[in-house]
Amino acid sequence: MIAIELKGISKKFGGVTALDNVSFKLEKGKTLGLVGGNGSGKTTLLNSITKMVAPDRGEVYFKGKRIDKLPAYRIARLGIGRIFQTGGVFKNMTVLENLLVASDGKRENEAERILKEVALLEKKGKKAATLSGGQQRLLEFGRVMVRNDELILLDEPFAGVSAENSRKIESVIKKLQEEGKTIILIEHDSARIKRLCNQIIELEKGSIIRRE
Amino acid sequence: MKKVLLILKNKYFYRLTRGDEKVNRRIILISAAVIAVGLVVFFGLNQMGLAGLSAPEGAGGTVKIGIMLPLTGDAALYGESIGTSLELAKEEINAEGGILGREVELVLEDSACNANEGVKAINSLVNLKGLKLIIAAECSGPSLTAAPVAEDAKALYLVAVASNPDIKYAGDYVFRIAPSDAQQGKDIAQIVYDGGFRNTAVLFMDNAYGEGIAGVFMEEIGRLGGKVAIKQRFNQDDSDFRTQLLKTKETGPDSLFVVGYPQAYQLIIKQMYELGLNAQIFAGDTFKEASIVEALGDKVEGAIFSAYAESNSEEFRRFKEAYRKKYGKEYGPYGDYGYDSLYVLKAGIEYAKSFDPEVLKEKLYGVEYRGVTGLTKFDSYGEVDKPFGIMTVKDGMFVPYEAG
Amino acid sequence: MVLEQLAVNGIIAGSEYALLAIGLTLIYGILRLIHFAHGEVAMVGAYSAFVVSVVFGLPLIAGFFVAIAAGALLGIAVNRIAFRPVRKQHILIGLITAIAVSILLQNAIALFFGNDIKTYNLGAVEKGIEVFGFIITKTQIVIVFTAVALMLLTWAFIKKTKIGQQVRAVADNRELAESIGIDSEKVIACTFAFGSALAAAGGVLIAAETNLAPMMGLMPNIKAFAAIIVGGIGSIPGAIFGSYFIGLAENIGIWFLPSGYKDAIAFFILVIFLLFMPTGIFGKKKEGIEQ
Amino acid sequence: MIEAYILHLLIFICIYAILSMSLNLITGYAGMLNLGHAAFFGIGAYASVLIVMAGFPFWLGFIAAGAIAAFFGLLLSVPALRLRGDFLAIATLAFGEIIRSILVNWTEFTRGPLGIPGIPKPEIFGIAFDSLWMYFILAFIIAAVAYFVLRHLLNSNFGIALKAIRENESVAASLGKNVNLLKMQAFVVGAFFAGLAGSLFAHYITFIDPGTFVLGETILMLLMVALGGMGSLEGSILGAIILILLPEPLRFIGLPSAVVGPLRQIIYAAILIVLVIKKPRGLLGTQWFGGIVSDSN
Repeated sequence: MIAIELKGISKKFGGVTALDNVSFKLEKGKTLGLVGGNGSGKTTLLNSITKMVAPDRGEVYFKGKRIDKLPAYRIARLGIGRIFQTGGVFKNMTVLENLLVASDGKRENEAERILKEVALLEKKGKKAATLSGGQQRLLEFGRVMVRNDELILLDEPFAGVSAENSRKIESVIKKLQEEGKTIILIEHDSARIKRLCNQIIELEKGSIIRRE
Repeated sequence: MKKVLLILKNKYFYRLTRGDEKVNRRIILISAAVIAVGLVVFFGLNQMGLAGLSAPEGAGGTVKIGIMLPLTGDAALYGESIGTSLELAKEEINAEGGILGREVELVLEDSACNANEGVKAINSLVNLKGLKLIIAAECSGPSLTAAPVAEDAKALYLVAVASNPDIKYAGDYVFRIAPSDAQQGKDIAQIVYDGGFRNTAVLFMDNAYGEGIAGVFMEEIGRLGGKVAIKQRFNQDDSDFRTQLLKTKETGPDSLFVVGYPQAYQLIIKQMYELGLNAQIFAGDTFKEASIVEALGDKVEGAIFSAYAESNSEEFRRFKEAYRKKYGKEYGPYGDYGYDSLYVLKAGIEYAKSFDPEVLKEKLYGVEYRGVTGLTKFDSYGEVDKPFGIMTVKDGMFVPYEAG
Repeated sequence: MVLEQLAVNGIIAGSEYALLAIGLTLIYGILRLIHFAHGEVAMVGAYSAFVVSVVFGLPLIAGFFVAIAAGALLGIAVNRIAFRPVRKQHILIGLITAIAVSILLQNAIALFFGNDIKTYNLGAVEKGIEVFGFIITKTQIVIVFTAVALMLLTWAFIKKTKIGQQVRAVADNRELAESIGIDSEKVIACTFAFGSALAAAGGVLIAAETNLAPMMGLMPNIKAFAAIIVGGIGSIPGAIFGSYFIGLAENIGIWFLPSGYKDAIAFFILVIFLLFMPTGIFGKKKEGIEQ
Repeated sequence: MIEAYILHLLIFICIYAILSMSLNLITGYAGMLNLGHAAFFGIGAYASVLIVMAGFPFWLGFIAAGAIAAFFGLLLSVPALRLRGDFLAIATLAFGEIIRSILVNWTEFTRGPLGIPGIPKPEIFGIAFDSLWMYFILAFIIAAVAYFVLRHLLNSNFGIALKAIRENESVAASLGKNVNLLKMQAFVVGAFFAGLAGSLFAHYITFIDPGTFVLGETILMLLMVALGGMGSLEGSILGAIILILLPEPLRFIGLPSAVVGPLRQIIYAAILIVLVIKKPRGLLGTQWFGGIVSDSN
């Protein structure tokens, strides 16, 4: 079953082409690695899926249903979660609140179970701003888990994270894979890409130049 | 009960504090607030003890009189002139031995020409400072909100100036020494009609004062058989009336009735001349302000307006002279009424031989006081029926208008 | 005849708004802050000219220049006391200090000069000059031309002077400007001085046409807000255009509407622009607007 | 005597606490700078008075005051969804002025600037709230209910979602939060409570005119919010207490008549500047509000 499919996505910012006719399919349960230099359009691609930017042309299908006309929150509610390159946690909210905001009506003990999984339970009453970069990233993973998203978009989750937290993050990703989640991962480290991904797409100036 | 409280505590207090590290600080601050309230109570009680008048009948000492004035806001100009005139009256009275041997002290409170502030001011005067004698001079909003509070506190509420006809029904403790707007609108309409003007443009300020007088005026002029060429409102802070005046000019009126504050009169007449609109000017009692003539010179010559004061009496000349001597300038608008109000109160107290509002509110009906603003004699509503004077500008001076 | 006269009325009002609007838009451009006390700066300017021309008996033109200097100094002081300490705080905090400054200035003037009306004693009132079917007075002609001259001066200041370039740089990107060695605090102080001087000049012109009162700055300042939204916030030509637009719309509008709605017209235009053309006529960026 | 004075202040505190809490919901929690809150207050006051004086019972007027204000809140939330930061502030300011203009000019309905005098004290199911004590009890109950309702709302998912939006709208959207709907709800709820406060105010003060519901009132409410702390409901109550009480001690400064008014205002303004500069996050605010600062992206 195809989890996500992009057809001919293009996006220009002013005169600069960010994405040029990008198309791909990804099967459910698979992990896609997105690689490419800075400004090659990787983040814009994720933004086009979650509608943080609206593509100029092209179509996006999630589980066979066209979603590119939906507003961002509706897309998120279909089960698409993401982890941001920066600024993804609500810094002035507590760790627990950061999870509760994602869980809509779930009970606190459920949120606490997940905090335990991402090793943040003892921080639950602290402001998210007090967490380290890696812990903030883990908190975002917690949010994705509490929402039980099917498709998870990861934008450089290892950037600027200590070795210890990187290991934790990697094990969380593996666990998500075991649970059958579909993942798109932006990452520079080719060894890590090889370890984690089934497919690889390389972008340059907004175009796909390599598929594996 | 205990269980309910526990649930509430768990539900709200726990969640209130969840994840908040500053709980202690919060609790401390809230208690600080409560303490602040307590301090105000203490402060108030203390002040009450100091506030004199604990024994209204007692001889000697001072008598404190609460004064409500617009010291800030739109009508601050009037607050200032009434306040200084009251100050003058106080000094004169004290120089001659006070009222029933007691020295007069004025306690001022700002009503800001605002209904909301008026309530706060009167509460401070009658309830906090415990004053039983109030002189109020202000806009209609605060007079209408403050009068019931004074009534509840059984404090005498003497209105020096306030325009609104509704004050008539405000209560037993409420007296007014100035005639109401209803009278004024009628009188000026009569003058307009008698002068042979049949097509009058009306331009008025969008507050209770302007609306009140203009409303009565338009009704009366219609009844008499005249015509209102056009009626227009303006905002009391406006300074550009050119388009209103252009509209007026297009309707070709023979006369223009304007109600506003002095600033508006001055600008309207100026812009009227600049635009080449010629019409006889009629105005409300706010017109009697020297700066209008100063600024406009011969352009206001012949303007006709209603006025409170009976301005040729001996008393009036004496007041005018005394004010000039004390402050080095002419008295401001309604200063005469402010000045008279304290004397009326004095006359009432001396007539009743008592400072007690309970006694005063009965005895005031028997007072006849001839002062700067003419004869003050209250009817059964506590209103006066001073006739409105009609005045005009002649050789740059305000003089009584004589028809023909 | 009527239409010409309405247009002239609108242009006179617009010229008065424009001098406030330019300062507002400059300050907004650089600080992203609504300067609520800007009208009070104009008011203080008007009163300082009053002191010079009426109290000391010098010609009004001397008062005009003193007002400009006083306005500049006051602008710097306001920035220093009320805005600089809260620069890094929430926008609402800046708004509150600005409001407090405005209350402070209004009442300080009321305290020193009293609440009675003051004028510059510009001589007797006379009928305006009739040209091309409309009437305009000498004072009004002076107002319009002075306003235009000051606008040209502003243009020269922004485009031709070094400090003007720095102002534009800081308005564009403060961090970047600082990284190339611009002292942004100095630039902000200069912007306040310049904008406030213009406002003070505007205050003198308004007072010459009307009169002086502690509250005189309030309404023109709010109209100037409307003007900068219409013209496109941050843009100087926009502020000027917007001022004339609002002046004309008000005066032509109440020809058709009951005149009690005069002030509402400006606000109505404001809301319409915010909803349907939030970048204004001259605005470039989609700033502050949801994408 | 003194009791009447204290009760009067307490009633004002209750009314203004409702106003500042409701404004805090819109401005402090949802991050929308609202300079038109006094218009909701006024709409509530007029709605309640006109309904009650037409012969309907107080409770109906009271509920209608909230409902009609909420409807206007819904209207105003339309620009609120599209504008941000001070643009929204200016739009709401304009809204307030337009409402004031309508109250002034629509004289057939509102009596215009003459205002409406002689507003009756409320009576609910046979209980007359005509003494100060009774009115204080009524005001206190309503303020307490407002507090618990708002506190409950803010502790629920709604409140957490609002916080999230204030922090970062796009991240909140990526978690499935309908940003527009939430903002709209905040506006409607805030306006509703302001409308209730309007009804409470009008029947206490017994006279209303358009001059009462002006920008200055909104600014007072904003000061309460900012002083107590944005995003702190308890802070808003504290802000209301302080700003209602602050001018009172200043009444005891004995000064000549011409200077007493302006000087009091100057002192008031100076205290505000100092407080705000020394405690920019308010007395109870613990948070930093990146969300409202008009970041230009």
